[in-house]
Amino acid sequence: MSQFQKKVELVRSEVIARDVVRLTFNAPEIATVALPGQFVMIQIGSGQDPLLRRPFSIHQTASSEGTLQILFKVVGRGTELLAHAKVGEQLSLLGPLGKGFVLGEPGKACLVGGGMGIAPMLFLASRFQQQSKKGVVPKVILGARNSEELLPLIGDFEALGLEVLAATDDGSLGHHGLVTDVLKSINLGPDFTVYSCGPRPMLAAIHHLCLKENIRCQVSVESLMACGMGACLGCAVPLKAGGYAHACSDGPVFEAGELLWSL
Amino acid sequence: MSQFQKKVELVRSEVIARDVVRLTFNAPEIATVALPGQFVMIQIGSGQDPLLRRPFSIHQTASSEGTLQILFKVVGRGTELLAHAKVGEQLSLLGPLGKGFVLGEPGKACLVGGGMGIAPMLFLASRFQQQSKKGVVPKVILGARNSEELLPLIGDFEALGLEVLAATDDGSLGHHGLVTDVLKSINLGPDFTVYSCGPRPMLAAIHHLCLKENIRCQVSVESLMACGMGACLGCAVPLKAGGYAHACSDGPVFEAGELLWSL
Amino acid sequence: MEPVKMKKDEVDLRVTIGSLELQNPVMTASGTFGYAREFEDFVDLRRLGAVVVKGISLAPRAGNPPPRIVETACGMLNAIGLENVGVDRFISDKMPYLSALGVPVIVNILGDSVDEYQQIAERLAGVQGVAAIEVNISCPNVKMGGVAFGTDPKMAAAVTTAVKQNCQVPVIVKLSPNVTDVTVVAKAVQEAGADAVSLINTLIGMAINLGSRRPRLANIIGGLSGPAIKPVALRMVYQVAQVVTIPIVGIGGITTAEDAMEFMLAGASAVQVGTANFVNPKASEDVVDGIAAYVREQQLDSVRDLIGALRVG
Amino acid sequence: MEPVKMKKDEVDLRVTIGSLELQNPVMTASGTFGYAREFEDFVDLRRLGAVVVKGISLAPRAGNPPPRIVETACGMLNAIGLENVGVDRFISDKMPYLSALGVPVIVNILGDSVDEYQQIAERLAGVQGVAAIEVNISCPNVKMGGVAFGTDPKMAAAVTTAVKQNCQVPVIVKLSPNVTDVTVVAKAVQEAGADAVSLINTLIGMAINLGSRRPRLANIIGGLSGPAIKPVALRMVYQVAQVVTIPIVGIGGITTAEDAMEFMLAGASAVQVGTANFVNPKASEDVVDGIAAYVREQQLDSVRDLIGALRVG
Ligand SMILES: Cc1cc2nc3c(=O)[nH]c(=O)nc-3n(C[C@H](O)[C@H](O)[C@H](O)COP(=O)(O)OP(=O)(O)OC[C@H]3O[C@@H](n4cnc5c(N)ncnc54)[C@H](O)[C@@H]3O)c2cc1C
Ligand SMILES: Cc1cc2nc3c(=O)[nH]c(=O)nc-3n(C[C@H](O)[C@H](O)[C@H](O)COP(=O)(O)OP(=O)(O)OC[C@H]3O[C@@H](n4cnc5c(N)ncnc54)[C@H](O)[C@@H]3O)c2cc1C
Ligand SMILES: Cc1cc2nc3c(=O)[nH]c(=O)nc-3n(C[C@H](O)[C@H](O)[C@H](O)COP(=O)(O)O)c2cc1C
Ligand SMILES: Cc1cc2nc3c(=O)[nH]c(=O)nc-3n(C[C@H](O)[C@H](O)[C@H](O)COP(=O)(O)O)c2cc1C
Ligand code: FES
Ligand code: FES
Repeated sequence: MSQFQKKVELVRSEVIARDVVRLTFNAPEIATVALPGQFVMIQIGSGQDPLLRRPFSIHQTASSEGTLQILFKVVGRGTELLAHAKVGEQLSLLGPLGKGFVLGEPGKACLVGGGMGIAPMLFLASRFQQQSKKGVVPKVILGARNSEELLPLIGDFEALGLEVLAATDDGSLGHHGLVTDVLKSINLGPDFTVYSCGPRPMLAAIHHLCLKENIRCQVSVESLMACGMGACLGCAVPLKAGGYAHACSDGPVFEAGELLWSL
Repeated sequence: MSQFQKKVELVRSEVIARDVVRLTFNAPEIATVALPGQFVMIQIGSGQDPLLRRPFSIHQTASSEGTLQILFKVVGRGTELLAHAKVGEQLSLLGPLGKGFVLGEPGKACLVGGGMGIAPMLFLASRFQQQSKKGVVPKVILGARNSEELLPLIGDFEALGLEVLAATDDGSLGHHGLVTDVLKSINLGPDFTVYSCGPRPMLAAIHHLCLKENIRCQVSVESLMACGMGACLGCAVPLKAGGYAHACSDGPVFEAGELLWSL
Repeated sequence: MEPVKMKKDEVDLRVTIGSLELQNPVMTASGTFGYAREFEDFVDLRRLGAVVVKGISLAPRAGNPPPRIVETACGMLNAIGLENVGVDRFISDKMPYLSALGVPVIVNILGDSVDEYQQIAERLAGVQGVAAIEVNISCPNVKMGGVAFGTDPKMAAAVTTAVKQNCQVPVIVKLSPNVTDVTVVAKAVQEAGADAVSLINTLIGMAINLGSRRPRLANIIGGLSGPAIKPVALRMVYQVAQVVTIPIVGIGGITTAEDAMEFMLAGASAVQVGTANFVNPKASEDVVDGIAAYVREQQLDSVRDLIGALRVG
Repeated sequence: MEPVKMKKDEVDLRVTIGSLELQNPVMTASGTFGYAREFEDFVDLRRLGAVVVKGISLAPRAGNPPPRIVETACGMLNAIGLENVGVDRFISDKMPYLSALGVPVIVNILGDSVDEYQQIAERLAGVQGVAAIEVNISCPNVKMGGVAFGTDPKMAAAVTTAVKQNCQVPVIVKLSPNVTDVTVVAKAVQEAGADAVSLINTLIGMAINLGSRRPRLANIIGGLSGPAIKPVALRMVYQVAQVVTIPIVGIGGITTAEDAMEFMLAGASAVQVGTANFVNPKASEDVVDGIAAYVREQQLDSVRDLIGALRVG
């Protein structure tokens, strides 16, 4: 048994920035077995509208406390309702779902998160940090629209002892521009792996950069999902070799080179 | 303008007995113009499920404070959700709707409420009490399953200076049996009017009793409703003369003799 | 329509349905807005594109016994049984108020036979304020064994022709969704002279009470409406838009301006707000406001830019 | 079915579909339960009445480009495009796990021509563990201009005959709701030898993104499922129950045991849980539990007492 459907208690709700919320659940079963890059599906509301669960990357776990966090942006009705969930409420979580990142050597890892793509990166960073020997830690590049959105999250990475290279659209923090600019500037060696999550155009740019520099690249992609467990075949992701993979069960993390990027 | 659709604040929520809840709204527009026997329709939840508003008799108003109360029993999904509405929440109320009771002389009135049919009786009683001269007040008969349900409500009538004759199914308070037994026992004169609300079998029994004793009888009836304002024609109530009236706009209060009782 | 000059800051929401010009594309759906007066406390009725009244038959009808309605998931079933005051009392009692409103009044009509449709159309001919007739062909044809007119293209065409011959105002034929191919009926009524089609009427549905083991409607079956049916309605509007040249009025689960504009993208020139009126009696006016705001924000020349503007492929 | 003695305290939930005996009336709907294994962490699969697997075609199919699904009011649209591994890989890769489960496995099949249906049935003949075949006739008949088999009684009958001739196990024909009169197709497939009918498949629907002015599905149209369609499904099951003598499997928006039993009252001998599996992966087992609890509480001799037990009039 590695996947669970559980009613779990919301134990903390934090507004991180405007329209960005972090929820902490007491979900020991899921938290204990979860891997970075995996996700949960959360049932919203009590009625049949909205009908489907909403998928969220696992942002962080504290196995000792049995807690699990998600970090999300309010973009529609489901996330709006979730943002207003009250501490103490019981929500139904399904997870952990999907295949996560394949972790290589911490010293040869570069994590790139953009926008809400930062969510799974914290969990990934903390696993790397746990595995790292002699203080060799991965590089971390985070991008967002502005410092307001980015600053609170950078703190979490720094708390792990990781240095963060920042990029913002408005230049209010770090590099004024894209995370890809930063990635280009730091010149990773060919034995590095880039682990990335963010909007599709960002992932495409990173993929092309890595391709050119012959660097391995894993990306976590999004897709509309109904079941989250490989049953509905709704979450098709076009493959370079033709046909489709399923984001929920074959992914959401893929080797960037396996996917079809020019749609 | 005599009907309003307003987002109003829930200012108090009281559990009166098991599964019986009283909500107080700050709804000055509606409260000011409401008449006893009229009702409001309340939108439940934020989504489209449940879709339709739910109708509730106006239980009491305090025009000076601009508040309006409803009293209801949890019988399904809508009332369940409403019972869990939080103080401070904004709910959409539509009202006042329908035609209320036609008030005669306070001293010649007998109010009979059974179960949640008690809800509109308190509002009616307080209007009678306001109109009464020289302390001549209406008679009040209230029935419920047991004393637990009835006791808290009796207090409200007594606070108006009205004496309540009680009947309970289990005999735990007042007469052990039906409100009709009590009504029969008190021997109203022919110039009395009975004002009644409650389950259909109770109303039918009261109607027949009044018919026999030649007493005028007004009843407030229930029906499934979609619009509450005479537009959908969903709330048909069969008439003695043939055809249908509409509970929401022709009623919910009718002269008992106009309705068809043997369905 | 040749747009005349608009006032500054005003957005152009005008659309046409045949020869009928509407100030905006938002109508109320038949049977969900009574005879409009019921909504006067909630809606500035003069702001609507048109008012479509409850279906009118030749003789008054009492309708079905209760229960007549039941809520379903994101929808409702109704089996009102076409209760109405009949065409004569409609003209004498309801039309004076309606025609004084100054918005186009569209009269929804229904019958059990082609002859009945024709007679109602005759009675309505020349009645002050009647801007168009909407022909509800979802009723059973009692002369032809009770099969609904709307499910047989030939019968649908026959009703259309009969009404059209007795009518100076535009005739909108309201299509039933309970058919294998709605485009066949749409084409048939267009050929028979319909000035426009409106769709969809309700889907036939049923609800059961497990406790009593009885149908929840006295009539056993009823018509499903509300947000639940919107995807089916949108699909049918889109399909019909591919095959007819007459205007389409989109109906089915429209609750917000966004919903309404989606129907326009699919090919509707106008829309009707139905079940939503029960939940929010101001829904129709809210939809007008929402469309106006969108047209302004997006700086469209006219709301007509949306009609059929769906990008496919 | 001749009920054998039950263990004390056990309730009798057994039903039969043709010659197939089920321990209870609860199946999973094709396309909503994968190949069952996906649900093994959530459902005690052996407790189900039967497992119906994702539709299988002769050759593997890649399916439609994304987006393939979209949520609607109390429902969802899907345009998966019948992605599947093909009958050969289904037999070699999926059947071993399925047949080891010890519950009846019903294989849902689909094709573009009568010939294709027939060939799939031939390949499945004699495969260990295949308890029945469910024929999905909602697919377009490519040889006949793309009209769905399920909308034409003659084509539906032809498919039924072809499958039936190549099949030892019961054949369940799955009906499309996108027809004027579902009873006509039901009668046609009964006459052609179907052992049972299942209904309904999805209603055809559409969703539009106002912002992008594009359909929300790459395929433009898709199939509507979920609670939204339950009233339509219940009505069609009831209608079909009035005209056929073969068992009916009820499908459409079933989420709870109450839903399932309403379908049984309407005339279904068994039911399928579909979209609900996505929201609650344990839904199918919960429905079994709920039915058992009801049968016990109401002290019914058997769940079969519910079949067609609706009180009308
Ligand atoms: C594996 C996975 C992990 C995710 N992790 C996160 C996360 O950690 N933080 C976060 O903020 N978001 C995450 N998302 C996206 C998140 O699921 C959507 O933002 C959410 O479902 C939107 O729900 P809604 O009801 O608010 O929006 P809706 O009202 O349903 O839609 C609003 C907008 O969001 C888009 N959207 C809806 N559902 C999805 C979806 N499943 N995937 C992508 N876009 C969608 C719609 O197309 C629409 O444009 C993830 C998605 C996937 C597939
Ligand atoms: C004019 C009027 C005034 C009312 N006043 C009160 C009141 O003061 N206090 C109170 O407790 N209840 C009152 N009711 C009944 C109340 O509206 C219903 O109990 C409520 O709508 C049930 O909603 P639900 O979602 O909880 O139940 P559902 O889940 O919708 O249904 C549960 C049960 O309640 C029945 N029911 C549902 N809607 C109605 C309805 N509109 N009328 C009657 N029965 C219904 C159903 O048939 C079902 O058996 C009134 C009804 C009307 C028409
Ligand atoms: C209570 C009710 C009564 C209706 N009566 C009529 C009618 O008399 N004539 C008609 O053509 N359509 C009638 N309809 C159908 C509506 O006009 C509309 O086509 C349908 O409800 C779908 O739209 P909606 O989902 O917005 O409600 C009625 C619908 C409802 C809910
Ligand atoms: C994602 C998805 C895929 C489906 N695939 C199939 C299929 O392959 N074959 C089939 O006959 N029905 C298929 N269906 C239809 C379902 O089996 C069922 O008939 C329909 O969804 C209605 O039931 P529901 O409302 O409980 O989901 C599919 C439905 C969904 C939602
Ligand atoms: S979301 Fe259902 S298969 Fe991926
Ligand atoms: S509830 Fe709509 S007319 Fe009475």
